[in-house]
Amino acid sequence: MNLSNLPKERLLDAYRTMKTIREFEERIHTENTTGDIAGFLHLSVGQEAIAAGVMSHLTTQDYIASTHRGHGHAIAKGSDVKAMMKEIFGKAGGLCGGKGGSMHIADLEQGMLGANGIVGAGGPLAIGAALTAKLKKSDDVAVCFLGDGASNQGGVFEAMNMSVALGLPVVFIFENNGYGEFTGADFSVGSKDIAGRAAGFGIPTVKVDGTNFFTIADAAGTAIDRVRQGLGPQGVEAFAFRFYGHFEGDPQAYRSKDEIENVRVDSDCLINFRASVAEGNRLEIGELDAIDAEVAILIDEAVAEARAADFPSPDAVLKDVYISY
Amino acid sequence: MNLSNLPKERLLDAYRTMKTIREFEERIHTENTTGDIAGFLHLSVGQEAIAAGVMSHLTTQDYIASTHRGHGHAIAKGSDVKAMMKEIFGKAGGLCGGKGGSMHIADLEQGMLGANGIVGAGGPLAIGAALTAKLKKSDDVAVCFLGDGASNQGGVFEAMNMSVALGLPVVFIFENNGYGEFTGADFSVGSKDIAGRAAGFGIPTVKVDGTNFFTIADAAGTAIDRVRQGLGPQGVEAFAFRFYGHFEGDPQAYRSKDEIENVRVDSDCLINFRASVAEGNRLEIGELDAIDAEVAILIDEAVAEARAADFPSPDAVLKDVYISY
Amino acid sequence: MAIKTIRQAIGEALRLEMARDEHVFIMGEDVAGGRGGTGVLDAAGGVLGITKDLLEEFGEDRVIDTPISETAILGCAVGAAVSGSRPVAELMFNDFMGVCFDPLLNQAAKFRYMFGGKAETPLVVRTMYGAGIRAAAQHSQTLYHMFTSVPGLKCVCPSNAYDAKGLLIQAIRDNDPVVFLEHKALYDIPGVETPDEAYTIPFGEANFVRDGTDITIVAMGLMVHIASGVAEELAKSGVSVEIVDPRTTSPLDTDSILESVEKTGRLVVMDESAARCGFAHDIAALVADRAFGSLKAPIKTITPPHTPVPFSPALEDAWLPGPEDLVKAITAVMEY
Amino acid sequence: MAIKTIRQAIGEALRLEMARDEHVFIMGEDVAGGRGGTGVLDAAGGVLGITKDLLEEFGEDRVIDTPISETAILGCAVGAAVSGSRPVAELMFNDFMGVCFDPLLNQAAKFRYMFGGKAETPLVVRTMYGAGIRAAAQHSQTLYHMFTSVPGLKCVCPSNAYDAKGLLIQAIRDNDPVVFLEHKALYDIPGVETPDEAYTIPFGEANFVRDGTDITIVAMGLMVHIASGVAEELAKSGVSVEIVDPRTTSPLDTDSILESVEKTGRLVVMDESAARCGFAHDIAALVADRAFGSLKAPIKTITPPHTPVPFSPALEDAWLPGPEDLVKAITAVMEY
Ligand SMILES: Cc1ncc(C[n+]2csc(CCOP(=O)(O)OP(=O)(O)O)c2C)c(N)n1
Ligand SMILES: Cc1ncc(C[n+]2csc(CCOP(=O)(O)OP(=O)(O)O)c2C)c(N)n1
Ligand SMILES: [Mg+2]
Ligand SMILES: [Mg+2]
Repeated sequence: MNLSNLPKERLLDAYRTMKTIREFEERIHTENTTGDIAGFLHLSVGQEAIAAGVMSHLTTQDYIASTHRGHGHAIAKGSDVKAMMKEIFGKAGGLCGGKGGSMHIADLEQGMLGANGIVGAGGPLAIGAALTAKLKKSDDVAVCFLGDGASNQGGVFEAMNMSVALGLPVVFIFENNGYGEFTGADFSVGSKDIAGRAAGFGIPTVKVDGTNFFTIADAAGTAIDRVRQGLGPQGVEAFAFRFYGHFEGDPQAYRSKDEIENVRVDSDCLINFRASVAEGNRLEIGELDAIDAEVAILIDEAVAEARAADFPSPDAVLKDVYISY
Repeated sequence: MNLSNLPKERLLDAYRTMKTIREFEERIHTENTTGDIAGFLHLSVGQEAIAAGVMSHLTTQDYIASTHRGHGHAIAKGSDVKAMMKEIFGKAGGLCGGKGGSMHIADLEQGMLGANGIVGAGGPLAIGAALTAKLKKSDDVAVCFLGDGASNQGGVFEAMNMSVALGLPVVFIFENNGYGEFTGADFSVGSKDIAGRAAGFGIPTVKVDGTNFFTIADAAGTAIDRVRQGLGPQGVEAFAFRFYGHFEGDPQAYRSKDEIENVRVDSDCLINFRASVAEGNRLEIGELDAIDAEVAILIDEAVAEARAADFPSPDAVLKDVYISY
Repeated sequence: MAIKTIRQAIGEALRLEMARDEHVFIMGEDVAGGRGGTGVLDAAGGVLGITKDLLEEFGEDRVIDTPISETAILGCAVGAAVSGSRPVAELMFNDFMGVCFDPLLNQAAKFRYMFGGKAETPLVVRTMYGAGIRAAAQHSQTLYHMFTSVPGLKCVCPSNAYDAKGLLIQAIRDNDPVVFLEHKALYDIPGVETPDEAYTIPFGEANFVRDGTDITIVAMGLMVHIASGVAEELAKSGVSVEIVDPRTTSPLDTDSILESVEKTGRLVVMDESAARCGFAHDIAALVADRAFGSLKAPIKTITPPHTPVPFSPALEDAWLPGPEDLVKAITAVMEY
Repeated sequence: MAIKTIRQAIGEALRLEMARDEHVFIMGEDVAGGRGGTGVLDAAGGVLGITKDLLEEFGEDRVIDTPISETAILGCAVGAAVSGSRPVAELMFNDFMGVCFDPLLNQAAKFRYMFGGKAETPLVVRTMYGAGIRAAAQHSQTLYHMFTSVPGLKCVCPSNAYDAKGLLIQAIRDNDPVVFLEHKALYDIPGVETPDEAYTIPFGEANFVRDGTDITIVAMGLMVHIASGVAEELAKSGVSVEIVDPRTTSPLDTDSILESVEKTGRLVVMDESAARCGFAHDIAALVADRAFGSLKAPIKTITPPHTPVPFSPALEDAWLPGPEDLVKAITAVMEY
């Protein structure tokens, strides 16, 4: 797979996706200070290229299982940004009717099996979606997003092993942002090598820079292709940084000031992307600026509509537990 | 570690241990046909060298966590054979007062944390005993026995990773007898390589013939020494065969007739041991025959005493749930 | 119609539904048995042989042996269900939920609600439970009270072959996640007339095992059979016992239970789940609230003691609620 | 004595016991926080800062950060306990028991019994529970009914700082496995007088939060506070409410509950655990059996509905049992 000469439209799409995630979350970060957003918020700012790069190879028939840090995955998979914003504000019309919130945004129509509040739970779910794809004899794949911390969960290991034993069409994307909550990946991963450990399970896994759209899209594309060809489970360990704390409100004492400041400068996927496309003269800066403007409007509207929306009516509490009971 | 010139006393001990396990279980196999033994029985006949070889390096201060196939581990760790037999018959005076049975034989005084009916549960338990050893700043170790099937359990993977992250003095012994219940290890272990997978976790793991006392004792000794020296978790994958079915009553349709018959001929640790010591003129056949006779008497007595013993009194049902309540 | 055991009824239900709907598949440890061995592939059909022959009929794609990885088994089944399949996963013993409760507790049970009504998770988990076969503390528990307490799960506990077949077919066709519990001491008890063809029994409809006027016994699984024996016996001395088998704990047929107690004025719940926060207490609380005015006597709950299940036959027999316990409770209530 | 919050009381109990007994250690995700990072090691003290400063005082050997591997955390703690240590393990949210119930359900709880009385497993698992902070379905559950139903476990649910400190110290000194539940909405409510030194509160002794003569309310955790407000209010209109806080669900102070109902003749149980097979039903069943003769009215149980916990503040507020629910139940019972 060689992405260096992607058609322009796909380049613009990739940028739009990353920018939308960035703007969506930066705005949540700000709105959150007003006290109008309830519950836990985990922002993926800094990791947008991974979501955009992986999802650039998927259709709505393909499934993804996401994490607690799932806004970016949902947006990249095609979820409606306004409905997501309403969900985060706990409003009627939210993507989950206000019942899920940030940590449970799901969109089955788009093949998005949900953000998940249980770290690692996506592993087994993803191989289940892969099993459906296999039983249908389609060439659909399932993609599982996991953090460096999640990579230490028993259910994830089981899913990795079982996917190989059953030959399931699944790709494991390990988003290594260096920390699980406040604990460094080099401590929590005994071998200090997530990709190597996955390889020990029989899953060929590459390591790539997850802050560069082109490298991650390239690696993910290769992995997804191999899976579609029936070559069995594949993995990608993508290194990136979260620009904010683990959750909104995290004072980040476990990170040096230097680190917090530098990552924004050195490892910003949007800056990297602009630099790449400028270098090769592939896009005009004006085209990117136009997207920035569009996205800003979209997010403004999303916030305004979310704020204006009603809360769900209390009788919704009893609804939709079962299909029939 | 070189075991080729072990003192005679240790050679005799090793043989006695293996022979006791063999005789104990062969006898259970026979007694079971009378219908006087209740519950599930998993025999380790064929795997005795692993128990004897590993335990030859442990003291009562060292802990082991065993499996559902635990008779051999308990005997090799020093548990009273007669109390074990009573336990299996569900009698008063049993090692667990008749409350545990075959699948729950434990002997904390001997550092035996228990057979376990939950496949893989010993993994986390063993690292806990290792943690106690570490906190005490002793050079005690914990040894965890796991089957090839158990090696696929999430809790085992977590324990492997955590033992490396925390630097715990633990040895993982993977007893690969080719099957987990009726399913072959080459199917259930996606990578078909338990040792390699453990290595991916950062646990140096060797593969050895587990039907030869000398090779397994050698490998286990090296691993245990390394752990005692503070070099972190180590592993051994020991290949062996169970001569009987998964549980008593298993018709073994998943195994070829050939395999069932051949393993008794080619892979019997007692035969192998006799051959080895005869070759080097290290023991007289008569000495081994004497042990055989001793062991036969011990097991005869154990069965007779177990049969003669009373069942526990029903009021024991309510006892020993809590220390205080 | 032929006489069938529960073992046969369950196998039949699975076969019929797999034949009817290609989205149905089974997965679990050794549900076929023999993958990767030197013998035959279709070696086992589960540890009890219940899924025997399904491999031959439906092939390896739909009869899926797995590694010993219960979280992956259940989680995979949940993921398969929510993406359009209809898995029947086997959790060999319900005790093993210790290693794999999350896919039920936090995933399948909550998807529909958390996702605003958009998910469908048509999943069945078959699992063995119950004491009486000397399987000791980790293989003898009755844990349906825990499943029942989780909103979003349905929970089924048949006590005879007819119910087992109709309820399992219902479970497979149901669009919500269902835990289907099979009492290991009941598989081979004398069978009952059970149709050869497929039929369903709706969830939330209790079975009046026996009509009576003096006292209501609510019981499920093995306990139904003990209660029936006692009722038979007591009838001779003129005590008319009504036995209600809820069959599904969730949804629960509260109306039938309340009606019965309104008629008899007396209730004993005999249940093998927990001595604390169990199913017996759930029923007692229901009645103490909603049929209080009809009650002529205290509500008795008969459960095992608050101890693990002991191994020794001598102890397990003492542990398991038996006919004497029920007679004693009925007598106390009748004489109140 | 000073006024302390529950947050402070828990931190203090841990510090005192770690200082007193070198076998006591804590382990869990980020209980110190910062291992393997570029900042400070003692970065967090748990997600809520409760174990802050313990690293400095007791060192890395006894304040153990772990990977995100709850089965290994709890299983390791169980193995450490049975080999002579006294671990206090942290399970961040009780909802996570889905991934790690086995070390409690099948190991710690059963060791002593299965092993014929020979094991001691002095283990404490601290865990957060409860709704009210918009944490949604997977971080808001109240699951103590499940722990309570497991023979061999003890289960503690303090509702104020004084109880929290005394019960946690008791839990750490106790020789049986204890699950210690901390309601996340109570950590920082206005504190109560709490001694600086160590003291213990025995398990199985209820607290009479308020004496009354007309009706008994049994409540724990957050519900105690709601009940207290309602009782205060109703006192004005002449209804005398007695509030019993069992504090530990297992062992349970059955005597105090029965005595209270024998006095008042009326019972409402207000409980945040399950709508089915929950703690409320356990208490109702106890009373419907053993204090039946004293009952003047039906027993009411107030629980959340049988649904997952919704995220939206508008929905969660409707979901959580509140004062109006209690007033309604009390009125119904008083007017019966
Ligand atoms: C089973 C479980 N354990 C712990 C948590 C608490 N928790 C939420 S996010 C998180 C860290 C996850 O780290 P990682 O997988 O690296 O993802 P990241 O936050 O870095 O995106 C933890 C421990 C949880 N939600 N679920
Ligand atoms: C958690 C759990 N899953 C499944 C079982 C049922 N079971 C008991 S033994 C066994 C096979 C174990 O295989 P392996 O680890 O290879 O040990 P072996 O029997 O070969 O000694 C299984 C599946 C169990 N007891 N516990
Ligand atoms: Mg991370
Ligand atoms: Mg094996």
